[in-house]
Amino acid sequence: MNFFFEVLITGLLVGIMYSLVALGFALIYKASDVFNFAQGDMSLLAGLALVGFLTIMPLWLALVCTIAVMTLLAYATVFIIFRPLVARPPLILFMAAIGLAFLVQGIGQSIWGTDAKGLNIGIPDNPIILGELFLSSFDLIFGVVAAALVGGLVLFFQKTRTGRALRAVADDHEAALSVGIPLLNAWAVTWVIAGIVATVAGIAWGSRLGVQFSLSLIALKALPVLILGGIDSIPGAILAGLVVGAGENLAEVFIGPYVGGGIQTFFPYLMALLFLWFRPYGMFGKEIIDRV
Amino acid sequence: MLYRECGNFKDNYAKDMAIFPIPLDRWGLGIMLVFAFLVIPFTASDYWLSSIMIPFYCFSLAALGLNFLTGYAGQVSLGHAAFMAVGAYSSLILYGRYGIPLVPSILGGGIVSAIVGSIFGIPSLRIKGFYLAVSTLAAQFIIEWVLTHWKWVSGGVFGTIDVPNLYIFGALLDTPLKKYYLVLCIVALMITFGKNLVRGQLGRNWMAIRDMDVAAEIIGVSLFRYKLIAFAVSSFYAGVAGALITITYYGAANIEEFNLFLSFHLLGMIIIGGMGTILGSFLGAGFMVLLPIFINQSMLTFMERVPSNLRANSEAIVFGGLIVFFLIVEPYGMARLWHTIKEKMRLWPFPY
Amino acid sequence: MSQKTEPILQMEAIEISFGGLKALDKVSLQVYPGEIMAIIGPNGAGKTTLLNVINGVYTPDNGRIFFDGKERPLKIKPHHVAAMGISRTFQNLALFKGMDTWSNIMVGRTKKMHAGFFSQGIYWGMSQKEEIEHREAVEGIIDFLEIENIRKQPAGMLPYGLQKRVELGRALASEPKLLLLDEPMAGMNLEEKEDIARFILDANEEIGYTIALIEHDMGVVMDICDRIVVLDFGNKIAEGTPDEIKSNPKVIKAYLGEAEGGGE
Amino acid sequence: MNESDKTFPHILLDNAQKYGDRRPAIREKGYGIWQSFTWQDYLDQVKDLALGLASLGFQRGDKMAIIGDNRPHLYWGMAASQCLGGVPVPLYQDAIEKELYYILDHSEAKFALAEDQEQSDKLLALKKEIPRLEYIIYNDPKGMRNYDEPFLLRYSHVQELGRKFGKENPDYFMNEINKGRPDDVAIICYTSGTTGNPKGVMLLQEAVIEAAKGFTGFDGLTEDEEIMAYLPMAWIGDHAFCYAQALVTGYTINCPEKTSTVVHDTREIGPTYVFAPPRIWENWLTQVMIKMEDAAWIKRKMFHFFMNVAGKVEKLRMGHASVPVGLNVLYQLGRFLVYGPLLDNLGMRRVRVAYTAGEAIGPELFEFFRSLGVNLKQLYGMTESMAYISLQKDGDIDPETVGTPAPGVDIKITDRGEVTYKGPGNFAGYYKNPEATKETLIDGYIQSGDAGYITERGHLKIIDRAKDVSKLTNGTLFAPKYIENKLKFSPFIKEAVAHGMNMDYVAAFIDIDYGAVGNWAERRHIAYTSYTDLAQKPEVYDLINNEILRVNKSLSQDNQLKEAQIKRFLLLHKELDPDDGEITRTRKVRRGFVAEKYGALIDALYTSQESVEVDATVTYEDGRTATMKANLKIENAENF
Repeated sequence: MNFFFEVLITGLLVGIMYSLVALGFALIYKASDVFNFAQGDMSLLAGLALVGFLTIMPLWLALVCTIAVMTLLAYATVFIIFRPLVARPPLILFMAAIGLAFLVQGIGQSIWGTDAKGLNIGIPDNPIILGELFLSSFDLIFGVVAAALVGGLVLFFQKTRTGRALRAVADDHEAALSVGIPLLNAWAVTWVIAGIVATVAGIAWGSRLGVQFSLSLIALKALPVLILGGIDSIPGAILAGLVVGAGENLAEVFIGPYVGGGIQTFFPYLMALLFLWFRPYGMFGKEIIDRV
Repeated sequence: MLYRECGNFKDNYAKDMAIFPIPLDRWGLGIMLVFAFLVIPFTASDYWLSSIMIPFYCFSLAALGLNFLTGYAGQVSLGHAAFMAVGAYSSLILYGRYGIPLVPSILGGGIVSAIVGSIFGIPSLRIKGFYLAVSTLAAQFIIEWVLTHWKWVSGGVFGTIDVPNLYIFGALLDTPLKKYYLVLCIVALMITFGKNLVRGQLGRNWMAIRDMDVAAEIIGVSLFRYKLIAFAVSSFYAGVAGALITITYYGAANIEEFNLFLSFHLLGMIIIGGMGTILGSFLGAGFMVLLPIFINQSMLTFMERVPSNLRANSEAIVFGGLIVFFLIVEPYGMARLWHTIKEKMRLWPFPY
Repeated sequence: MSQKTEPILQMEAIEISFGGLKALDKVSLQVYPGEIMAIIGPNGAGKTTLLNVINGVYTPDNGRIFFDGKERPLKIKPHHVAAMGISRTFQNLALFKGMDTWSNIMVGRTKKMHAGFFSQGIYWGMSQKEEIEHREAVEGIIDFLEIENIRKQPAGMLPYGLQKRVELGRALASEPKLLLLDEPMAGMNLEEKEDIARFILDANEEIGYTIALIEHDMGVVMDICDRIVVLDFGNKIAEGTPDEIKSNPKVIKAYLGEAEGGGE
Repeated sequence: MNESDKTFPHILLDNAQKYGDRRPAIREKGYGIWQSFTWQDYLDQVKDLALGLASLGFQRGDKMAIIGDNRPHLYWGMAASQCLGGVPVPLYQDAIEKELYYILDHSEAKFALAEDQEQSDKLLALKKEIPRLEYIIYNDPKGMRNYDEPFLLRYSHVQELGRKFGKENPDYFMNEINKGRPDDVAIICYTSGTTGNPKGVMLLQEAVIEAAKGFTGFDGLTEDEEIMAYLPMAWIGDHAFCYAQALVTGYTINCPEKTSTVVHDTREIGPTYVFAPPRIWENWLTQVMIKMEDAAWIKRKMFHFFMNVAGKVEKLRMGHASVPVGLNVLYQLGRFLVYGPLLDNLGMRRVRVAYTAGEAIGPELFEFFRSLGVNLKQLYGMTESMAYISLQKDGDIDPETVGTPAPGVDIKITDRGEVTYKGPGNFAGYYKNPEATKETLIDGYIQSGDAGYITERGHLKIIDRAKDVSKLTNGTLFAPKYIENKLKFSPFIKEAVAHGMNMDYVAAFIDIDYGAVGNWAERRHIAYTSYTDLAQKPEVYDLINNEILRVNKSLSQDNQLKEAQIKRFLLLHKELDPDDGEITRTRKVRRGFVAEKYGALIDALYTSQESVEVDATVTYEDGRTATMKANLKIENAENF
């Protein structure tokens, strides 16, 4: 039983990371209808940038510079790519995001190199014994950071003026325009926030796996999370992240051996698909009634 | 400018509804066919035949398959490379393990792929848009997993089946030229078949679903039926393409060749080439086959001092950049550009 | 308009609600063969919902629906309804924008086309014969609606009024037993309205179509319809000939607030 | 049967026998494709209709009015009435009721064949006043379901009756045809004339047939020709080219889907034989010019460059001079880049023979099409001569003349300078108007009313209507139409009326081309609200002034006419309109009427006033009239 809980909690901690990435997706989707396929590549870019900056400056400055890079990216993306695409069908925006993913990845790797790099920002990775459970301090710390970030974002959207304005844009583009919120600026701010989320995710995953190309693939992990949670739901993204993290870890450990292993790659998708069959719009997603 | 349409009138519907109602287009097509069947085989080197033309045809076919689904029927698929893989593996199993003749094996691979594709298309009846895109992504992962983890598939070695010696009607298919003709014939027939499909009622129903699915269903288009057909036809084309490229180019069915990035590349092909057109599938595939060659050549010859990082990533940058560029500037891709040029030529010297 | 004949469509006590809100409350109505019937009512009265129920887009919570003498299940796929012989146009433009005019209309004939998959792929035999046969029928509709000059133009590029007309053509193409028109004249100028009214009358009188339509322009409704059903807040408040409706106090009351506010 | 005893019904029988179902006689664009009718179909249709008419009581000598756009059914109606020894009377489809009334009443038509509801409505409105009109037959049933008049019959119903009648009387059709004689009246065409009521020109079978044979022999036309039937059926030109010559030669006529699709349909067919009055050629030119104005800068430059080349080459060709190699190379290049595609777009790439007639054509307009490579020629004809008087021979083209006398035609110029002629196509007289016949037909020669002379090359040159030609006070010859045609070459000028008879100088009214000038104005961001508003814009005046300078320059090069340059002009506040009686339906200016109606304006042109107020009445299409007030500017034009 202890083993089960260990697996579960490890899964949940990984799940928070998924939530983080999924949150980036959900934020941007809610604000601008873009299914941002480049979210993973943004994490990669952030990781690459941070590693690059760390070689020539202290950590705090490197973090500032990294966030500056992400901000630059956010504005460039919104004003160069998505401004001309306003009011195009969602499918087109989605494909543009795929193009963006290639661009971000290509440019990032062109500047900072393709080889895998270690990232150590000084967070200890010691085993912590809680009662009879063995957990990683690194996982726990990032779990806490991620949870704090999620909480912060929720507060930001609920309590601050900017946050409320962004929500207004998300709910109704036209109404937001009519009360004078510049749409593109609102989008850009959202992309910056998504960039910061991506940076945290990039640090977390980069510290673990090294900063390398495969970091961009964490986006793929986040997709089933989104489906489960509902693309446009922030609480959904958080909850589903936990479910997926726990579910895949449990499945790999308890089911994997019977079918040949390696099911972690697709088990979340299977979960998502099964779930979709019964709730086509996710746990918290808005159901769209076809109007004719 | 070159078009001469005066006097080209139709006095029955059969003529009016011919595939190429404009005489010059028929001539153009004829010249292309002569080129593909007679000129290229006897002028191109073996390298060109086997490393450029064959992949070009195969990717065109796969892109066309995806175009049926995405460009015509409006359903996204991010798992199309996996359907190619299904075709590749199953045709080799049919040919190598069960001794079924080559062409039926290739088509059989397509059929297996069509069945698998239809299964993964079932969610499209309930879900749309990104949800569907993600569920096709699931197809990619699940198929990859099955092909690498089920020993029965590869017969021992994980995830790889070698291509045996190929015989067609008793003759050994050994030279690039023979393989070229095999690919070209199958591709040409399937393109014709596909063109007829999309200009007929099936194609119209697909486009109706793409443009306004609720209205289409109320008008009488069964979404269930036509979406599934779209998945099946699309996967069939992908499967045949996967089988062809494996036996004539890769030399072994290997899941690595059919990874997620090929799925994205296929999507990129139809965006750059042109969604919802047959021509676009060719233009996009040609573009994607030639792009790396072009980039390598230009990097080598013109820019000796390009940093190695940029050299390694320029393909991704150009590819991503072009997808974005086309979506912004010409969402219907190169085929639309060609169409615009053609219209200009027809109206020449008038602007409209 | 012969009330004695069997109705082609009969709806009995249809109820449907969305999120607790009753969109239709025990609405019953009949459409008789050969008539033009109008469904009128203020915005939000449930008119389009009613059409969506007929089409099978919405499944009512309660009630019974009979079509062509047979009872029809409440939950049904819209394309099965189309196959029964009900066709429809839409309040907001719902053309297939990427296709040209004649292809749009051709889609309307989808239930009449049976060429198999392989026949279509080789475009030989049945498929070609069928394409030509149906093209002829579509050309008849194009001629009927006087849209010859836009035959091969992409539907999405057409002006609004013409798009509505093409949509009517698409609905006519299936040669329906019952034609539902959801605000066929919305947003049109006087001349365009007159054209559409003429086509509706022609379709009814010359070809013999049974038509049920939703329309806000009372002048047109009174002019061309045989019978009118009035909905208000999901309830049927009146039914009768144009003259009866004009003098019905309930209708006047339902419309008064609106009329003062400048109508729709 | 002797060739010369044949009538059109006989020729139709011959064609049906010769070509049967193998060759198309008529195509009609309908339902998206060209519906073809073979010669056998032609005969079958005519037979059923004729027998149907017979069953309704159509007698020899009865008249049948025919009104509508060019439709196979209406051509069949002509043939059917001729089969029964009757006389078709084609009417202008855009004629208003008053005009129709006169002709229906005067011609004593017993039957009327109408294309559709629109035309039927006009006839129905007149039916009460014209009791002699017994039956109205309509072809297109659209919108006709609520008409229950017993005398209103559907075309197909009449044919139904005909089939029944034919079964009962199997020999009737052939017997009636064989009763036909070459000296039967084949058709009565009403000429609109610039003065007075229309006159019914009676043309006999032999005249129409001989004239048609003259034409087709002259140009070596064959059964392979394709021609567009798009000009009013009431016009003699259409009857000559789309009925008479088509039957005599056996070539195919093509009816466009609608008036609005003529351009497109012409491009599809690619006729080999084209016939159009100058205003149509002008329209085509205007279309070319407008579109080229909108083209990209480089295309425009290229176009003008190559048109310049073509103009030079055409001048040399017309003068039978050899073209220098360099110029020829350029011309061939131009053919690939400009002329070929242009002709293809206009639907004229396959044209072998093209004619302009009905009016004098501006030399620049004429040369424009010739330089593109269209074998455009002038012909001079009148309704009274079955459009057959003089023609230009291939290789003997002079833009200023109308060619040499047609085979079998004798032309004499009277002392007063009036053209008179005698030929195979000459008419038999005006219907019920012996006085007019006597005035026109003197000793077998028709008095054309045109002033002209024979040039040293033997060509006939028409100057103007005899009664319009006059002198300025300084003695210079003043031929208004000559000047007007030069003006009308401009794409911006639709109509012009030149004044100068017994005056000190020439002055002109100009009607701008609303489409072309409107387009021009839009591209320059000049806002305008209406025709009147646009016409009075200073920029438009400048534009037209430039065009007038061009004309003046051209006039200054002619010794006889150089004193007749335009000194003053104004832009009219409205388009001259046949509905207002200012021009005829064939768009000839009715000078007397205009002079009377706009007397004040003309007076103002001969003062130094800078503007003049006008109070004009316009007739709307529905017959209502309204009065408008406008202030028209008068400008001076430079002379050379």
